[in-house]
Amino acid sequence: MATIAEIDAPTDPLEAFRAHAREWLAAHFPPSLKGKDNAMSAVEGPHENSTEEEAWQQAMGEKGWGVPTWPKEYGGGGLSRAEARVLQEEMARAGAWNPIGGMGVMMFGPTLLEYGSEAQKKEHIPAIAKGTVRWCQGYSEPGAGSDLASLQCFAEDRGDHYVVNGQKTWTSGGQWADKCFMLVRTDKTKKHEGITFLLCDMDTPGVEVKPIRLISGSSPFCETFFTDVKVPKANRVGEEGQGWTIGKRLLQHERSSLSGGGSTAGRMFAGAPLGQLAKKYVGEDEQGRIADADLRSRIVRHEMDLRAFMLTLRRASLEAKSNQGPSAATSIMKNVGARIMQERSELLIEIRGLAGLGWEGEGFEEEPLKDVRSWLFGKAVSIYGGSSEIQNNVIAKRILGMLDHQ
Amino acid sequence: MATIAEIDAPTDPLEAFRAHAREWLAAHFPPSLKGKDNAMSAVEGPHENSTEEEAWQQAMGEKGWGVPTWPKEYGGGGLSRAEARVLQEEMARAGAWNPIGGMGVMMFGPTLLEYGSEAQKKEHIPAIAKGTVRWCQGYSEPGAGSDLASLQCFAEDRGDHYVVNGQKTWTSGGQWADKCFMLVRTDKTKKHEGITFLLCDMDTPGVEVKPIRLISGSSPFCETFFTDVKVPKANRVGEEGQGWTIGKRLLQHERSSLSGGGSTAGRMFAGAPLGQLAKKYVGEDEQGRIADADLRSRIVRHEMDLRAFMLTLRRASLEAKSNQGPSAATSIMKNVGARIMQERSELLIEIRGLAGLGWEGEGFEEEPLKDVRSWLFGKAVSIYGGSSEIQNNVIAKRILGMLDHQ
Amino acid sequence: MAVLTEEQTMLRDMAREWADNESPVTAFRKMRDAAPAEFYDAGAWRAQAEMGWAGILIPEAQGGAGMGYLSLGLVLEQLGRNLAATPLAATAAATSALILGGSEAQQAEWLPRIAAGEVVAALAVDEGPRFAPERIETRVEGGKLTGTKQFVAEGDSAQLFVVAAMDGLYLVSGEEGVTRSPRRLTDSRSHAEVRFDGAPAEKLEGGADLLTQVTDRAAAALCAEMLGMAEAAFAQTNDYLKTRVQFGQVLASFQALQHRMAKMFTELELMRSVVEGALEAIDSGRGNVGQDVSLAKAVAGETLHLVSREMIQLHGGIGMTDEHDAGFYLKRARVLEAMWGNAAWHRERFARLGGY
Amino acid sequence: MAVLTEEQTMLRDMAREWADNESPVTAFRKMRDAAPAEFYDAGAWRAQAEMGWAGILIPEAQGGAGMGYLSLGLVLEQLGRNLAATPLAATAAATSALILGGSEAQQAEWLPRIAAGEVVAALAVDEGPRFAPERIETRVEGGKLTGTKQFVAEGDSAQLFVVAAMDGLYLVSGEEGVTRSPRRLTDSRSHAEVRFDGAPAEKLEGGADLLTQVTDRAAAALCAEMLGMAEAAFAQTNDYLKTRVQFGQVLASFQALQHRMAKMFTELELMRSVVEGALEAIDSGRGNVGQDVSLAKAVAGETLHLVSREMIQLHGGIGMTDEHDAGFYLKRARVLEAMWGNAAWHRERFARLGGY
Repeated sequence: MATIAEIDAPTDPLEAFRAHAREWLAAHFPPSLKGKDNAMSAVEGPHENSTEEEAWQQAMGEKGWGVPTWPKEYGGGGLSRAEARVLQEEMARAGAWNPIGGMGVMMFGPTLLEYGSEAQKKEHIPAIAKGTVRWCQGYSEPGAGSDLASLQCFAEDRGDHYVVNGQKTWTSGGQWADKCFMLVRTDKTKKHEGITFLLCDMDTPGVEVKPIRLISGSSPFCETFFTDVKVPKANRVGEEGQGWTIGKRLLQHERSSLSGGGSTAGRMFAGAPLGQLAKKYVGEDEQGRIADADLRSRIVRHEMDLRAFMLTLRRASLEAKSNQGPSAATSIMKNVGARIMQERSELLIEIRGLAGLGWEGEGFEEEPLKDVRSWLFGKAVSIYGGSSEIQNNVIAKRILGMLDHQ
Repeated sequence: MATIAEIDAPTDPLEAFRAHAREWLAAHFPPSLKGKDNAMSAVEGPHENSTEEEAWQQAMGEKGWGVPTWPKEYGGGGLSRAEARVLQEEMARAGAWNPIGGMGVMMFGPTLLEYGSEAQKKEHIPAIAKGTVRWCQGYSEPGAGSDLASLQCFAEDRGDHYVVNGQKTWTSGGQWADKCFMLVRTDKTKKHEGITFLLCDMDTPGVEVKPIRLISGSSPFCETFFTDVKVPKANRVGEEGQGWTIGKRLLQHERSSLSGGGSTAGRMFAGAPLGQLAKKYVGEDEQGRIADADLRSRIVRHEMDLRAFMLTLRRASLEAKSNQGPSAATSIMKNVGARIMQERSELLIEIRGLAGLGWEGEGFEEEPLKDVRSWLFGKAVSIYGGSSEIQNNVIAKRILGMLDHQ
Repeated sequence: MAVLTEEQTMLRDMAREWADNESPVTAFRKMRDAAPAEFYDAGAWRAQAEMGWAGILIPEAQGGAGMGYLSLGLVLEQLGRNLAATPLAATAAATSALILGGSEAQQAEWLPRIAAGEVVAALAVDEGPRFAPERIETRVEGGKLTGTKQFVAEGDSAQLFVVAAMDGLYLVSGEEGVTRSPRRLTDSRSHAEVRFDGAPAEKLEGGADLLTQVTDRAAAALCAEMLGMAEAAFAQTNDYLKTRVQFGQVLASFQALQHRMAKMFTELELMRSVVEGALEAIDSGRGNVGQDVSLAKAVAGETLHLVSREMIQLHGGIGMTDEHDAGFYLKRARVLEAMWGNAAWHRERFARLGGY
Repeated sequence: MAVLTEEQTMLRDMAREWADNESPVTAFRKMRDAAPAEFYDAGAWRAQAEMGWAGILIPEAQGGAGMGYLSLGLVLEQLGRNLAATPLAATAAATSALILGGSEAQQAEWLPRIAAGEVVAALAVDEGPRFAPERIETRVEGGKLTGTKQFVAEGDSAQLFVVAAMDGLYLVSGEEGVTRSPRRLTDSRSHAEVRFDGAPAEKLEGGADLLTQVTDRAAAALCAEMLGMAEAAFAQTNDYLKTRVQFGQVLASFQALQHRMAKMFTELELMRSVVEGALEAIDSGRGNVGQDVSLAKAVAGETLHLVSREMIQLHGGIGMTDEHDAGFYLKRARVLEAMWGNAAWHRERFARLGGY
């Protein structure tokens, strides 16, 4: 299977920038960190950085290359898309990875750059670019999942501040976060127009988090309780009642990151190729094929699906760049990405037989134990960030123009 | 693959009846007619009977065994279910088939036995039992397909008769039928309660039929136009406004026959087993398996699905007999039957490559040409008699209790 | 539901009542959290033995009920619904071997004790993580059995092992030469590596055929448990859809979900037919038992897979939490799918037996 | 939609406009009902030749446009939408062979005439009803070719055949030793058995590799036609759902249908990516062309199969009538699925090339 990098063979002549990037990476990326990128950190929570990891994060943070296309004035890299692409290629070549990540980078930052006041941008963006402040998302509530706009968490106007009361759930990384961007209700008489977008320090009195244990055994999400929490009005993004618009825009960033554009997809499908693994566990037939013909045919179908998905990612990105207007292909990314990731996990489990279902303790290799947890955690991918059902509604209505009963 | 007969190995000790049936069949069924049953007659229309076929139909008609469980007083066989089962077994053993069929037997007869007046039963049932009168169904209209109750064909009350105006479509065998049972509107102010069940002679002035050519090339259905057609009130089954109840009951008979209970299923899946055919067209590998592993695995899945379906038919029939109450399994029969029949057709087409797609003319064997027409005609099975979508609605609502938006 | 005798109907109703009242899913959760050394619910097992379920397959002469596999399946189905964690299925699998291949003396020694619930028995076949009855290297020399068996269900506490060796099945009892190492799988049930190092062993009569007959019976019994799990997972999902409100409407009222549920229901009905069909084929000895069992295990694996996946998806976030039961069904489902041949293995066998 | 050059955009727009205005599905219906001996729409073919489409692949020096496969695909996609019945795809397949393996003299003789639309060419490979390039028995001795080819597209009227023999590809022109028998398939297009009995033949350079390259190009071109068909079938179905009222609501408002359409749309987007990917791979020569073509043909076959089935089902009764166009898409779909390797064949090839 070709990797994204192979499919996207470089076509760009930005050779000067390339040389600079290569040189800088050689000087700053510690070779000992090659392949040490922890794709599971979103699930398992942050780990203690080693000195080298610390130094790498600091270097990238100062250079602004963790968020390569963000404006320089707020601590971003200020690169063009073409340059960012070259940087990505050079990082891949050096085995380097981006130490700056999380919800601040993927979702909140781009949204604040678009909707935030100058003061808010100056305050928050540089810290995100450096990776020194962690953000979490206060969106869902127990009664408001797919129907997010029915949220009830209430912010009462008290002049220069709001007092927030209510409960959020599925707050990703709430227990590790410094700050929270959240949707609250400021008007109970309107559904969508009664929602406002606020920023809240997690150490404000009255904020309590309770981690939620998942079926995978990890607790990357929390229930978050707000009891008479004071939030200054300076921490409101946009106007009162504009929260739904801003919040939806942020979800678009979430979806495009969940669909696994670029390196995320590469990482998602890293590890031993399925074919090799299957031959190890079920053997080869006289022609060197995976011995179990039924399993083989399903692995091949999956690999074909994966390659079709990667070609679609590439097509969507080329189309976006070519000013043909937004590509309809982007609307299918999240569902296809989720389907492929989940199928891959199921195949990994199946190939190894009962050795692929180890939970803990003696008798299992490290890789299968990790894959079991990822398999279980991965069931969330088709639920959060707009479930597959919601995505299908969106495709049917926005793209295909199929309207509900009138 | 076991046949229905094998799965349902005889368990009944009605040996006296069995001996009688065997003797009678030996005396009346001309061995030259073995296997001459024309399963396609519904599609291709009636053919000219040979002298032997004529004799066989007459013998069965007089004996009443074409409708074995119908009451003797109306020309039926008067057999118990157990006896009918034995008869079916003995007919299968003798290679005999039932020459009495059509909509009169499958749908209209059972409904009239339930809802008809004594005079109506006396008039119509014996002719159906003898196979001398052909019935067609006047239900669907251009604007009323899945939403049948929105039908508009209007019957105006004129004292001792109605005057019918309107159009029906999908009148099966309308061009060959002697009589039509139909749903008409007698009250425009009510939807379901405004419908009435009438019987109409097809040679009444004002009735015109126009065959509809299907994608399979055949024309087993018609558009039927009614212009000032007089129908005596004696030809109304049940009360005015009771048509929807009666009409739905009739559809249940249709569905159970479409789901292919008993011999229908056997016939549906007759012909060369797929495995053999595939070996003929794609060859065998060194282990004697179908050489194309991908095709083989799909054939095997299909055969497993078919066997699961047949085991379900058997279970439903045993459950129905055992007074455990109606089996939920019957609700899935039509959709599963349609899926399997259509899949089988697609596989037949695929196995033979381009030789499986012959339309007419030189260069093709007879069997593949027939299979192409059946493949195309078979697409209707998931549409008529309550489409698969309607069946899924029914399962969700009636069995699973999932109600629509309130 | 198959057509049952009066005795079978009573057995099923009793099992259902017991499972619902005495062994709801909370009992499984408790067992999981307590993590006892035997990895099963000892109290529940005692109760089952008292009700005579350990002896369902065992002839009356040896203290059992002499009923058969459909009856065993009726009970396992009810247990599967609530994930009741007892060694009933494993013990029954080993019991099948004794009934089919045991000498009179062997049967007299073990069957009454099994029927009384005094002995947990286990069937030890595989030497790797995937079902592969043709790859057995365990040997017996001079009555001493040597080999290592992987993922033996109830291997943590079984007092009697039915062990597959190259030349047939053997009984191993007692601790001499037996070493057990627990293997914790996602289902929190007992699976162990069992090493036999010159363990005293007694042969059962029969060769490869016996092994096939026994694993077919073991697989068919699991199918019944899987049927119960699938039905319960489906029913809970259906109930949830009727209560969860989004966009001002219960989820059950959304047609896209209605059709998904209708299709799943359709698959469940087919699953019931093939599972009951396999159990009845074993009881009657009619037809091709191997093909019927392979049909059942393949369909059961796929359908339970579908239903357990959809249970999570249709519950949304709440189904992802450990607090909810959905994860239990998912995690147990994959283990049962893999045991005694997964769907792919059984499709291949069905194909071979059918001459495809 | 792939990123196009200005020239390609113009070509596509022109093709689309022509297909919509000059060659709607009614034109195909007319051709079918008239059933001309050549089994294609001669007027449409002349028009296409005048627009230069017969020469899209042919170098400018030989009177063509020198554009490539993505460009050819753009045109075939538009023709596929409306089922335009001309020998463009078959002629292009044969042209590929001339470009890849023709001597200067051969190219000089044929390419200008093909580009001018004066010659219909056909690629004759299979000797049985299924694609099997490894099973060729056609022989050439002393410049005379003997063998029987089945289901040769446009074989009814082709003046030039590219014929696969055991040792490579040959050109056969003229009628000497050539016998054609029409084979009417469901798609009402030209397919013929062509018997060569000592027909004078000229060899092209290259062996089995050349055959593979040529059939890959033929398959990729069909994929583009299939893409157009699938998109049109989908769009027509979507339009129909918005107008057909049942239960007082348009069908498009039923969520179960919305989700089905959304999933089909998803498959269509993937189909577009793989089809364009294969055409681009051929043009650039980068990557594994064989694997990309097999991916495209397999996905195209499955997706068009799905869409053409759903087109009938979602149209309900009206889609079953010959009067409606849905049947045309279904009947042509199966023929294209089977040509140059069906989905199963290409999945197997993808697997072999990938080392599975």
